[in-house]
Amino acid sequence: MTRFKTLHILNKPPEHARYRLCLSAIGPQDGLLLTENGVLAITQPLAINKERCFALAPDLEARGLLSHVSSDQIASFDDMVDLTALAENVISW
Amino acid sequence: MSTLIIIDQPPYGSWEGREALDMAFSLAAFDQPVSLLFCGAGVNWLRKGQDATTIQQKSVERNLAAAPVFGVEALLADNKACDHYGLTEEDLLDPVSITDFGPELTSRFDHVAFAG
Amino acid sequence: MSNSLPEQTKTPAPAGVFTLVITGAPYSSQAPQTALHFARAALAANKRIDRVFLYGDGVHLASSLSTPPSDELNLSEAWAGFMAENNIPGVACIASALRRGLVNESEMQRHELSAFNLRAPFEIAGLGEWVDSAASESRVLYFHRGS
Amino acid sequence: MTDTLMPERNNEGFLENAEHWSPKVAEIIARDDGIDLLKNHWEIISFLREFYKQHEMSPPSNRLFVKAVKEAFGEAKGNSIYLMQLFPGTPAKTACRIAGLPRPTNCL
Repeated sequence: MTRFKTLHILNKPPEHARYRLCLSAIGPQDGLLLTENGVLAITQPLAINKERCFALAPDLEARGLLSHVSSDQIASFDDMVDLTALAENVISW
Repeated sequence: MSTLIIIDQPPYGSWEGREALDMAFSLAAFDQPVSLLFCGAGVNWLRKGQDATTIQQKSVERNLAAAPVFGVEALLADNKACDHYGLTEEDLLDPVSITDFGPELTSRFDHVAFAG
Repeated sequence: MSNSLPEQTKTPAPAGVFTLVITGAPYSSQAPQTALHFARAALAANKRIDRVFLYGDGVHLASSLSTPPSDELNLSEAWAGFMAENNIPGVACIASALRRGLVNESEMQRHELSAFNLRAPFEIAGLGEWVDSAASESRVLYFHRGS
Repeated sequence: MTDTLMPERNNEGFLENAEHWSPKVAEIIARDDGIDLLKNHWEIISFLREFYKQHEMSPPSNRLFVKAVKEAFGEAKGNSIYLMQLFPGTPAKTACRIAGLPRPTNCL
């Protein structure tokens, strides 16, 4: 499981001011986990490497977006527990 | 353990910033190092000359002035947001320092949190 | 999920204890649901949850009076049940709660109010409980509203 | 001075309306706690009232009350033992009550 310096958990849609704030705080060793309406960002080009960006499966599924994402970017709640436990720090935006 | 509390909501329109201030004050009460960062529309907390009497609220300017007394270590304002809202150093409350928001700043803290 | 990053020099032990802070209200945000799914997964992974802290609008989750239609999930009930089953303390911040009309029996008496509405096992306490978690080894995770 | 002069107070003895405060009212409230107000008490009461005026809030906890007093008067007075002797019980709460300030939120 990936071990990030800071894991950013983002639950805001791309129009939200805090969405932009979050993206501007992501460092080179950080990871991004999209949850809730944050998963809508998956439909848009993201300025973060795909290897460091995940989206929560139930939220993708609810919004009809599961097929838009490659399988190694899809995170379950179990993955979310691992990601948050392993990261040095976590910021919830 | 050092904490950064971020206020990105403007004052008066919601209680979120006040509740963020309470978080900072509680950490300070227990001698935990804490700083406050204002960014986005939150920088409007920092403008001098507020008077909230007619909207029947307490002045966040006056509330915030208690932060150094209680031991909040630093009041920081994001450079870009200040520019965006036309705030220069002279417009800001005295103990505020302007800084650049980004991973270098947030990674200086063990714990970064919003109130809502 | 099989991604990996270049190895880092500092590799702290993974967090084993979580504190969940919920600031998004039920039915106006997804926060309490996301937090509950996370909490179940955390226990299943042998992690411990030392406490759930409700802050700001999140205190509405502790209402004993919320009554959604019978075909919708009752979030307060689901959370209360989960905490009781797993012996997880739940605390609503007193300042947030009193402002928003959530009181227990002793606050009802203290403020001479006509009723109380705090759902067991939630309790009312100060931000000191949150400071306590933040200053401990516990990993504090926040669940905010999404809009 | 009789009790009829006493403005309305809540069940914990705090004034319902802060504008009804006067030094005489403070003396009556203090007497309920068995306190005779002396110079040292008045120093803290004036400080608290000034703090409230300046910040539109009382220190939101006992610890922060002690910190604020320490900032203003130094270690000798800014410690919980000194303040406890002047204002028994929870010093911040007792002092706010006598100073005619709102009941603290118990936030911490």
